[in-house]
Amino acid sequence: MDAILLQILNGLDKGSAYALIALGLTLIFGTLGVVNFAHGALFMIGAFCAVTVQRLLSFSFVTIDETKTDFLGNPMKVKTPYLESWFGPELGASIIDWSVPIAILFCIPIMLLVGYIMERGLIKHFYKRPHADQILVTFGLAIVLQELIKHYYGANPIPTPAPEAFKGSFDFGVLMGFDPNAIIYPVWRLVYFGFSAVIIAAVFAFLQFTTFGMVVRAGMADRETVGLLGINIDKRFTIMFGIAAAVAGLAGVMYAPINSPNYHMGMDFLVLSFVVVVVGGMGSLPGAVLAGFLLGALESFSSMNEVKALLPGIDQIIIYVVAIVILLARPRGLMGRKGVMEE
Amino acid sequence: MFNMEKRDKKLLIIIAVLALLAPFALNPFPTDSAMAQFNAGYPDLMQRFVIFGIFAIGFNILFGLTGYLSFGHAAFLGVGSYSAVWMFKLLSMNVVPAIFLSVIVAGLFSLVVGYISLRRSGIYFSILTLALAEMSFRLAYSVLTPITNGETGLQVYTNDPQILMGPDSPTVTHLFGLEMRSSYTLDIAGWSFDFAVGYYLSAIIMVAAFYLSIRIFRSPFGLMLRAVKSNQQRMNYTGLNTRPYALAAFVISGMYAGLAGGLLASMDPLAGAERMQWTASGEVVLMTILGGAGTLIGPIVGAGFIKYFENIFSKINNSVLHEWFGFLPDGLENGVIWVLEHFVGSGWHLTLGLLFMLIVTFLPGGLVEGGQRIAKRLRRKGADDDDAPGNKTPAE
Amino acid sequence: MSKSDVTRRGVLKTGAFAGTGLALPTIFTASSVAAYTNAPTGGGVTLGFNVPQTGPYADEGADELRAYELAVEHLNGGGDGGMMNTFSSKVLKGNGILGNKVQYVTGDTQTKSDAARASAKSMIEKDGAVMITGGSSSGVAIAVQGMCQEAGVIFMAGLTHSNDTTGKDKKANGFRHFFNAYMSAAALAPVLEKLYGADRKAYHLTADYTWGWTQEESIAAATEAVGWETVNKVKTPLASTDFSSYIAPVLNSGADVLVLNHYGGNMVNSLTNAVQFGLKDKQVNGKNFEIVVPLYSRLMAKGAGANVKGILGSTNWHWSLQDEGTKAFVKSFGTKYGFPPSQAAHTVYCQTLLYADAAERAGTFNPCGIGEALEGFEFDGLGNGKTLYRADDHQCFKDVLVVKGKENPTSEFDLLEVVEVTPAAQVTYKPDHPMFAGGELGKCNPGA
Amino acid sequence: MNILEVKNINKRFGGLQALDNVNLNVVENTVHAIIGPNGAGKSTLLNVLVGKLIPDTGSVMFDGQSVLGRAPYEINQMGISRVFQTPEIFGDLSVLENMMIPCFAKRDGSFELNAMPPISGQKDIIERAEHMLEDMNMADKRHMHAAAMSRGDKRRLEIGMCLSQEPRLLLLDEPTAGMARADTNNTIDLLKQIKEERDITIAIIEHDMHVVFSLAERITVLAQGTPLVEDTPENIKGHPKVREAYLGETAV
Repeated sequence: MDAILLQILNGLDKGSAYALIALGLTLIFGTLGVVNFAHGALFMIGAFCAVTVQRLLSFSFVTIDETKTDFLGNPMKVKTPYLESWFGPELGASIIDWSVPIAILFCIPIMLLVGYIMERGLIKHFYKRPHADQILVTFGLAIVLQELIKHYYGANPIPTPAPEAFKGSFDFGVLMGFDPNAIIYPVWRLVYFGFSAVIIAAVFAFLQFTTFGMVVRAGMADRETVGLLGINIDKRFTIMFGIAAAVAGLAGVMYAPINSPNYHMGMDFLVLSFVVVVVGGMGSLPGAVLAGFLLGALESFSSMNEVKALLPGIDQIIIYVVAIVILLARPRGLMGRKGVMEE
Repeated sequence: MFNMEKRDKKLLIIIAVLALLAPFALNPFPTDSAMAQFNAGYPDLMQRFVIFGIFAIGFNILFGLTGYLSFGHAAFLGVGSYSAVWMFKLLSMNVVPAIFLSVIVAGLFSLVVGYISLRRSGIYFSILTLALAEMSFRLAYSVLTPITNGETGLQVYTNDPQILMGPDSPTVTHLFGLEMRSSYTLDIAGWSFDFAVGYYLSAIIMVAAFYLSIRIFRSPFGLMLRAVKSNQQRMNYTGLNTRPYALAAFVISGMYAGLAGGLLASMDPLAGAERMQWTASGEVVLMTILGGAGTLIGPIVGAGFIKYFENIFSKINNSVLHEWFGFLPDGLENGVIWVLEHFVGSGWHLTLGLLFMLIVTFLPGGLVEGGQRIAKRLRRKGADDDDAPGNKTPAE
Repeated sequence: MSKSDVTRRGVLKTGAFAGTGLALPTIFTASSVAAYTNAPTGGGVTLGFNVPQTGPYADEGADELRAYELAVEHLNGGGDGGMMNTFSSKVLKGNGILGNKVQYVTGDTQTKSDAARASAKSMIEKDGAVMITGGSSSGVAIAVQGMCQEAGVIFMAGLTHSNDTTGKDKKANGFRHFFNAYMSAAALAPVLEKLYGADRKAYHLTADYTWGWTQEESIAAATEAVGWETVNKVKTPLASTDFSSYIAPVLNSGADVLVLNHYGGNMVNSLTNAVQFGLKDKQVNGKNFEIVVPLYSRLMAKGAGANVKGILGSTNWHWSLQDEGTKAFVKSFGTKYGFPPSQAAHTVYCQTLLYADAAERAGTFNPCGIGEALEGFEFDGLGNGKTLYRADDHQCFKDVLVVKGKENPTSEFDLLEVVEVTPAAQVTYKPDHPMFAGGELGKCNPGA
Repeated sequence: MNILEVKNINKRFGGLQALDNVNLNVVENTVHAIIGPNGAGKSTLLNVLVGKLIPDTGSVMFDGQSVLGRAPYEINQMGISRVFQTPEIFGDLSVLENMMIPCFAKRDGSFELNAMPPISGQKDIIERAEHMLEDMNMADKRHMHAAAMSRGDKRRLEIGMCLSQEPRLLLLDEPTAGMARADTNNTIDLLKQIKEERDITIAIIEHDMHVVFSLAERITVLAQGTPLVEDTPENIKGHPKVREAYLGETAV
């Protein structure tokens, strides 16, 4: 029982990352009709926002400490972050400690800008082009983005820990009457889940309750008609692209403490996020979110030892098995609309 | 002869001549010159050019003609390689049974995958193929290790049964005694040219595969495949069952992939699971789109383009750059090298990514269409052409 | 890339080639009668450095490349000579190898067997490399080693830790300086017993591919031998980026030690996840919960950040050792590049020197001669103490370092501290040990 | 003799009774029009006939054989061809190639792996296709990209493609919808000519009364999913029920 509860938590947590990425992907696809293979790269850039903020905050000046030696036997160069000298070591260190939450604020304008540049500079030329061309150009862009990141940050993962206050884990088991340690879950992952829920809710609310959102939703359903109404839908779509990029970036920035960011993390998520979107049904926002959580949960359950004993290797392929079963049972995924991306 | 139209015959002859003379054509620079770095005329890379050419030609029969975008074709190539290596392990190092089995097994596997995937179309089809292929890769890497030798890759060991192996049989892959790796080197002045048995076997098979693909393109079946791409609704209401057409194209292209896999293993008897990964499937998609999907020659061009970058640009390192630009004043030299090192050596991915973007943005239709456009412009400059505007045949 | 000789290519002649009917003048040069593949004819000899430049191990590959460049510089008489000065064999004079200036070509393995073999092949076929070296994973090492055996060149393995490289997949033309999974386990187990006691219950998470399995098999056997109980062995998919669902059940399984048989990105993530779950701070069975990472590397430790603190593992070499060889190497590497070398850099530097030395001693680049010179070769002064290149399987036997994540690092490189240097005798096994059984070295292949 | 017999067809979509006990007989070698206001169930009926929809109850017999449960391509092979409201042609292919495809379908059936012989060797097919293009007055456009033609030409090509299969029953779904007057008249003339030259039954669904009364020999009026009357054009014109159904809204 406790094991199952644990995997439910895991499923929610994994699912929230999948859902966030898939949500952005679907927004772009639904509004612009563009298959964006660079979406994983946006997620990765988000995570590197956290890395960058951490580096900026710990920007240091160098003093020579004659009492110590470095690995070559020369006097040790000691780096002291400017923040620590400005605000005192305690406050300075805690500001650096909070770099990931600070990066969230920093990330939103950056991602909006990245999204804007991408859409205006490149993607808009591909609205009328075949999906294959869109795939090729966005895939090329994804490679370029990740190679640039690799060039400046290296290929190794870069640790970006969560603030001290969010470290460690929370014992649910005790609350529910289990033994201590039966159901523990890391605090930051719970924060991630809550944060995702808020973002997803915000995106839905934005589309549901604002005029802007209504127009975009109408445009997703029937672009031409909305265009005929004399509404400048293109401008709104540009903004939507920025929002989708921001959602991916936020998913990335919050993910940084969970797994140290590296330059290829976007590609690792790319295939998976497409599977999520398609299982959810092309063009369906609720479908993407639902599929994200569903696949996250199933992936977690399949990694339980009891399940693996029964079906060896099932955790390797569960996502794909589920995708195949759902697509065969439901032609357009869970909630897909007819005629979207079926040609 | 060959039962083909004149322009197709011309194309086939060009390809055959190019394949024959590739050892010269790909080694244009003297071995000692600084440009020798760009020579691609060594057996392994030439073999890769033609083998991946076969893979892409086959993929184009599916994607270029029917429009079904498979993201799982590398699985068939991988299965072909595994079958071939198993033949080496069980029978002997002769490549004939290996290639034969690889085509058969890949055909059967693609029949199963195609049968399942073709129940859906569009991106749903793509994801189904992707899922099935990625499953194959992951299982091959882990649970199926007894069959695939997992991470290490399937290879031939001296204690394998090899029941047809005589005491004098070659221990390397061969065609009835003709070893794949044997080669002649021809040195003329500063130039050096390699002629390898393995390359010529692959090249002959590639030319044959290309010939077959021309025949398919020009056949009623090829017309039906293009009709599938154009309008399935009309197909159905014209009394034509689209499913078996698409499935046949899928299986044929799967067999091409198996052939390529079998040949890869024949040139180098090791089959690694990465051959089946989605990135490998993506690579053949990129080759085809980059060269020009639906054109006869495009896939070969695209395959050559990507393999060239992978093998030539990745080997240009800093010391090579320093040698090239050593004549510049130091500051300038370092500046130039600082810029260039982003794009070569470990930066070759960046170059490839940029080229993808540039080509697809400025040459929609791929390299072949780009070439055609340039050719047309040159011709138009010469004299006004008599090309009637409607005289365009779609699948050239 | 300009190279001085024209006909480096070993021409593999069978005489059976009769296909093209060339009527061109065929000018065959001396190399067609050479005794082995890519025999150098001019004043230079070409080595092939085949390392991952793209993909997750690119940083490790870059560090290897730095070490190779340094080794070439030293061999050609440049720089301060590095470990050439401390090496027990004194035949290297800084005038290249056998009087041939050392040149090199580089390639990208992409950490894929196929790409690695393609890259190595191009070095052999196009650039005339007489030796291939490098790699940062066992699958690649084994694939390239097999190819070098067929092509008739020497393969000096880089970072490869699987038992199979010198076990069931060993080859006469292949040599490994790096240690292996068995040695890691043999070195770790006594230290684990000493620090954590004999009454422990271990839970294994293992990357689901060949290296992971040999690592798991080795460490489980070694820890069981000191009295530990193995509670569970769980395979994790290679492509995993998030290990939470594998780590979540650990605490409740009754185990009090978690062994992470992961490497690279897998290890960084699984360790980070384990620490997130608070495993390091928990008490189970009345004991502190412990995490063990059998194969450590400093680059990985850097990726995992503060999470490595206090966590035990093993490594082939570490820059903080205080022997003369290590000091010389760290000095020349650090002076050139500004940071200390990684264990990957160290092993490939050693391999290059060992190859050059063997060629000098054998008086030839013929792989068979080099093989003979390396087999049973005993040396010292390369940072690992007295070392033996065993003839039976071409594996180096030397001391193994047990290391721990440092609690208070003084710099960004100072992440690990050496807990114990396990002497070579303790990690030596018989050549026919069951974990290494199944393969044969075969005969050395000189190619032509 | 009836070539098409539709008996007691019912089809519900959720709460909507799209077809309510429809009976319809089409006599061989006549032009039979099905008319009715929007939402009368005309398209649903058509989709039942061609196999796209399966009715809840009832039977559809074509030349004595049931068509129900068969796939569209099978029904087409039985001899029913369909012309769509917006012309469905192979836009990426040349006009001649468009015309060859139904010829192949007629000769080789629903699937034939004819992958080796070149098309240029299929003299019978080419001849037939060329002949049909001439019949349609499109021979000069044979090398044109089909998608580049005018809507009228596309319609003409589509009808030609259907005819080249020599169907026994030709179904037309509002063939002049969205057409200019001149194009509409051309299409009427074309259909008249077809009727004169061939032994063919035509069933036509149409909105435009001008087209209907120019062509039809029998007319069925459909309203709210059920046939109101079936009669000759002359009788239909003055029929009060039809007026009610059609003009009801304005008459009130």
